[in-house]
Amino acid sequence: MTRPPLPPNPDPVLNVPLTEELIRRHGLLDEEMARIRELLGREPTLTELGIFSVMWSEHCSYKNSKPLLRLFPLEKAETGDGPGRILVKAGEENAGVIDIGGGWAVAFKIESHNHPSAVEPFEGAATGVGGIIRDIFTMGARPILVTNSLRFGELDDPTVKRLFRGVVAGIAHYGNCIGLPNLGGDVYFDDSYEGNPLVNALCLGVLRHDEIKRGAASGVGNPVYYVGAATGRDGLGGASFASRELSEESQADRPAVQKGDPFMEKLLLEACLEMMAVPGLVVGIQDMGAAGLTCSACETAARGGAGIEIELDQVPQRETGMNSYEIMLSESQERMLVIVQKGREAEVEAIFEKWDLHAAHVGQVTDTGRMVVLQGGSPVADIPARGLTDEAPVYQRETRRPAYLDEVQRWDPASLPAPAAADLETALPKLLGHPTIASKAWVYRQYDHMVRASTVVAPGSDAGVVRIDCGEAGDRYLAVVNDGNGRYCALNPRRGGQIVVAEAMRNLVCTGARPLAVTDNLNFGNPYKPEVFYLMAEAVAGMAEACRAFDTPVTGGNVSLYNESPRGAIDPTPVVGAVGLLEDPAHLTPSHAGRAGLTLVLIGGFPFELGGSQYLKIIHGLKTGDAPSIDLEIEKTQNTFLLDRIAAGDVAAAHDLSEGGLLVAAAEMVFGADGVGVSLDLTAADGPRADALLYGESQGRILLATTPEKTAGLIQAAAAAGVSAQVIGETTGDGRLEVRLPGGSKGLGWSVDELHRAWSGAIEQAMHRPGIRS
Amino acid sequence: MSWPTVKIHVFVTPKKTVLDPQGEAVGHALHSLGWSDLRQVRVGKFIELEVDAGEEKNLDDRIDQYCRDLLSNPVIEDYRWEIASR
Amino acid sequence: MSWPTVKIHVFVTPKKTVLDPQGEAVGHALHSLGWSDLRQVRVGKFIELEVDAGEEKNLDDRIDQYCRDLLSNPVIEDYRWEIASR
Amino acid sequence: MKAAVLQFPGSNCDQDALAALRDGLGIEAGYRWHKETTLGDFDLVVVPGGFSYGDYLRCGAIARFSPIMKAVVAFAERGGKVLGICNGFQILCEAGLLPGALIVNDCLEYRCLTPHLRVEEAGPLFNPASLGPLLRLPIGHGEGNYRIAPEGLAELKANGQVLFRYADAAGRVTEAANPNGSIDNIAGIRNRAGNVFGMMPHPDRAFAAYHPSQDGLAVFRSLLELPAPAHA
Ligand SMILES: Nc1ncnc2c1ncn2[C@@H]1O[C@H](COP(=O)(O)OP(=O)(O)O)[C@@H](O)[C@H]1O
Ligand SMILES: [Mg+2]
Repeated sequence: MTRPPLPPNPDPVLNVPLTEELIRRHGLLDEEMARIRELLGREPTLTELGIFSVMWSEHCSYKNSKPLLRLFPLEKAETGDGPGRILVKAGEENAGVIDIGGGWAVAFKIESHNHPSAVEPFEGAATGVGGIIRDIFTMGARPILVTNSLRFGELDDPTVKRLFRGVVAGIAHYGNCIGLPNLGGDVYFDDSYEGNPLVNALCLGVLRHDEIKRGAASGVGNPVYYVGAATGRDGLGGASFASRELSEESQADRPAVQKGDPFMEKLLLEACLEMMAVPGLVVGIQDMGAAGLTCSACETAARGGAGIEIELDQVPQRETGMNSYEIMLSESQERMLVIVQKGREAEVEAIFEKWDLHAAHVGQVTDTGRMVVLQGGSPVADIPARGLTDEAPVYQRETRRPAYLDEVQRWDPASLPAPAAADLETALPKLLGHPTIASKAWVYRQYDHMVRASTVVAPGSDAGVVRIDCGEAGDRYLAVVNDGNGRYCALNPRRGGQIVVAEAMRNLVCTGARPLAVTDNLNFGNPYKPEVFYLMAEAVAGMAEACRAFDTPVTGGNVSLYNESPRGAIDPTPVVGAVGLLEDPAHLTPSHAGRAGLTLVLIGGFPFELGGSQYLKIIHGLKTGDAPSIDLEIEKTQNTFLLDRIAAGDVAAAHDLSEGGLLVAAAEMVFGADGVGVSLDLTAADGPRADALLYGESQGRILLATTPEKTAGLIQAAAAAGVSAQVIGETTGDGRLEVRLPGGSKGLGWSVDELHRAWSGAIEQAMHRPGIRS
Repeated sequence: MSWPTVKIHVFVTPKKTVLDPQGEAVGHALHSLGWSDLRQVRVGKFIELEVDAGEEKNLDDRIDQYCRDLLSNPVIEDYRWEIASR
Repeated sequence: MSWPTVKIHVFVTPKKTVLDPQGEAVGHALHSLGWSDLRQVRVGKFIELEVDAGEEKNLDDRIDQYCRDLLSNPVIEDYRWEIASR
Repeated sequence: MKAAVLQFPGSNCDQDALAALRDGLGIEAGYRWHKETTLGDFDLVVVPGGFSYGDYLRCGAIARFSPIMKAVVAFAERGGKVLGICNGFQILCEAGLLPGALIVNDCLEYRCLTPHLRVEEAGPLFNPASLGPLLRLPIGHGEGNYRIAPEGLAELKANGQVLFRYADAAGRVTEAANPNGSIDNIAGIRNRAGNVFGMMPHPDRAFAAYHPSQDGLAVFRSLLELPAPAHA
């Protein structure tokens, strides 16, 4: 079917012919152009070309990652109506929603802002936080916390310091100003991220089941409102070059970075929640994130099976002379699209007036199934809405196993010289003092982690815990954690993917929480490189296996590709955010054993391996070996066992073993408790290498502290449950970490205070600026 | 012996197309205080530097470089500077 | 009909007697970049206002008042302003 | 007992303050919106923390001109008790109800932690006898660096207007214990008349069993002249 062309655009600049060059620079393939012409029945206008280009980009369409995302479980296998039931599935809406009991639910999701943060760390990270908060309140949920996952190059590089400082300050600025506590996250420093830092932010909100809002347009004739900040030329991003080159203005005047206004977002948040609380007022609502007005308009229309018509002259604009291309593609922050019940416009307008915000009536819902964009009353774009969303292309990318995998996985620890006792001793403070392992207090003391007065466990433990006030249904205690070791994924993507999920579960269980669900952010390189895509496919498969094993469905997430610097792709870095519920606040378990006289029990035994460890990296400068071993069935059994023992009151503290292995975990358990030390007797742990025993990172291991009276019962219960558990030492009052090794050798010892100093001061010192008190 | 000092004024302003939340907030406040003829406000930084007048040669280049590298953020800000007094 | 606009520049600076942590930090950073002749740095604000030139009469008083009440805090800051263009 | 909690559009500790008063102390409390021009009948007005109007220019600079603040000034002039917490403290300084000003922390960063505070002999309400010599209350601010001219400082001290000072665990007022560079480690002050109080630390984040301390309750109690609970 052929359709007549649209009338000329009011801005002559947009009426140029679509040359090969223009099409190529919009990132559209020939086959995609053919599809566009078919969908439209005519040649697209330049505005339409821009619209297709952003909607069919990886960011909005997931055209390369969709087949992989289908591997994730979207619902719990074990059905029932207890907490954990999925109320809104991944992919359906802006964020997934899960039941937490008593008629209440949480919405949570993680999102990346990697590339903007590389260009302008402060604003890039800040607007990343702003974006994910909007995804949560657009669901009708009140945001109650944020977390973040960060990856940078090695911290001795001045550029890395600048990025790190800027990113942390940006996250702090936005979250603190809005008033959301930051409950944790993770930070790794590794060469692989030099030039391409990762900034992933998670937000979680709370709502009642009957408050869930949809991003769908329905009801022909219902008015469409644009609320929040005015549209400027910000963040015209990847697709902007066309209009940038076409108009005369200099590139310098059109930065690709957006700047956030957290105060504006706070107003928008409150006004939207107030509006959504009025029954029947809001028909549909969606934030304007990536691809701004374009994405929110066509997605709401497609979800509602409707059409939408908007008049650009009604869109609040910050600058004069913006053309349709610019308005449709602008990524100005702090804006939402709202479909209002016809006849109730005045109620909505009154609420936005109360909060001193724009609420502009920009259009209405139609029954045409098309997204029609008008300017001065005449159409500048007219596209079938579903053509932009559900019918976007999907590709099965080619995969090829990278050759280096065989080589690293063949690596034999025996190729390292056997460590002398002195080497074993000097290694520990070095490990504790590496920024990846060291205390992250420098980061989280810049984040308000106490606002809302609901923080039960602040950053610094295995998982953050927040109290949720569920009104009549009483309080709920929710734990949240981020994990994502990219080094393991680089060495063995399938296993690495499993570990990412398993570690998150272990962290939740250590605080006493039963895991419910996860959200994930897939940070990878260029998907058109078969080796990169292989790593991604394998990592996702591993994550999916683990999610099924733990029965923790994926409620949503985000994909960030093309994370590459001139030196190549980053380590494949899937990051998960996981949430769990404490059945009883009494189950809250610290990761800290703050007193002498407790027995230390190791769950998970002493496998001897070093692959992928921080020890290999920091002490030997090696990035090799297979990723540490993991057995999902064993982990599951252990997690259940641990939760049972916590419920029985047998566990004084629990801390999982992760980067740095056994001694790092043991030291961290007593840091900050005046005069408390640890004595470990590892004489029974016979194996080939003492360094692997002390610093290997085998998975599925947890260090528990319990009282001497409860020790025997705990060990018995473990035997009954088929869980490997052994007493390996105790906490002492002498302020020393002492270790006896197999083979009757002399043993190792450190002052806990000195270790603590190495650990707590590392990032602090690296980030110190002369003349400024820290 | 003490050199006379040179005073340099540096002006750092948000780029024209970049959102200026500070300027908008001030504009809003001034409006509600009754300044209805106010059209636009932009808020930037004003930095006063005092240097010994001794080393003169590359002063201009030097200031320029510091403005770019340290005093402003070229991604979102413009700068200009002037010698206020010698 | 549209009025021509008046551009006003307002300079707000930390009082000499008040601690200026930002200025000190910038001073240190410039020193360590090698600017050894730098004596002092103070970081303040630079505010650009644009008003319709229509109402003229009390403009000076008006600007003065807003500088005192809103744009600066007299406990810690000084201000001055100038008409940059009409 | 009745307390009002002001709400500016960017307040974000308003709910915390209300919860501390209602759930922590068990007294009646309600919100007052910034656009209102009258206050009503209250024993205490709390100006809560947050970022009143975004606070990009200077913390509290714009809030000071909001309609409700005229009523608050009048209330204070009649002798009503006003407590400013964090951003509320900044607003009260900007409004001239308290002397001095709060500037950016000397570390140039936001600080969220739970320092010790030494209680000074600050009058009948705030004193070591009613509060104990040492408290722990959370802080969370980027601009809590209290500044006042030397004469003003001398006056504060002479009149016993300093409520708390940042201290170490042993109660020593040291430079290392100062999280933001405040002059003389000052964390909170009162006006000369003794009815307007401002503090950077958050008593509204220190009342529940799971908070890092419950010392906030004692602070509110002393201010409202409520007796300490019998079992304490
Ligand atoms: N890695 C992923 N795993 C599971 N679901 C995902 C993933 N990435 C994206 N999704 C889902 O796809 C949908 C669209 O995502 P996205 O475009 O990021 O949302 P938004 O437009 O709100 O930013 C969301 O429901 C999201 O949760
Ligand atoms: Mg969204």
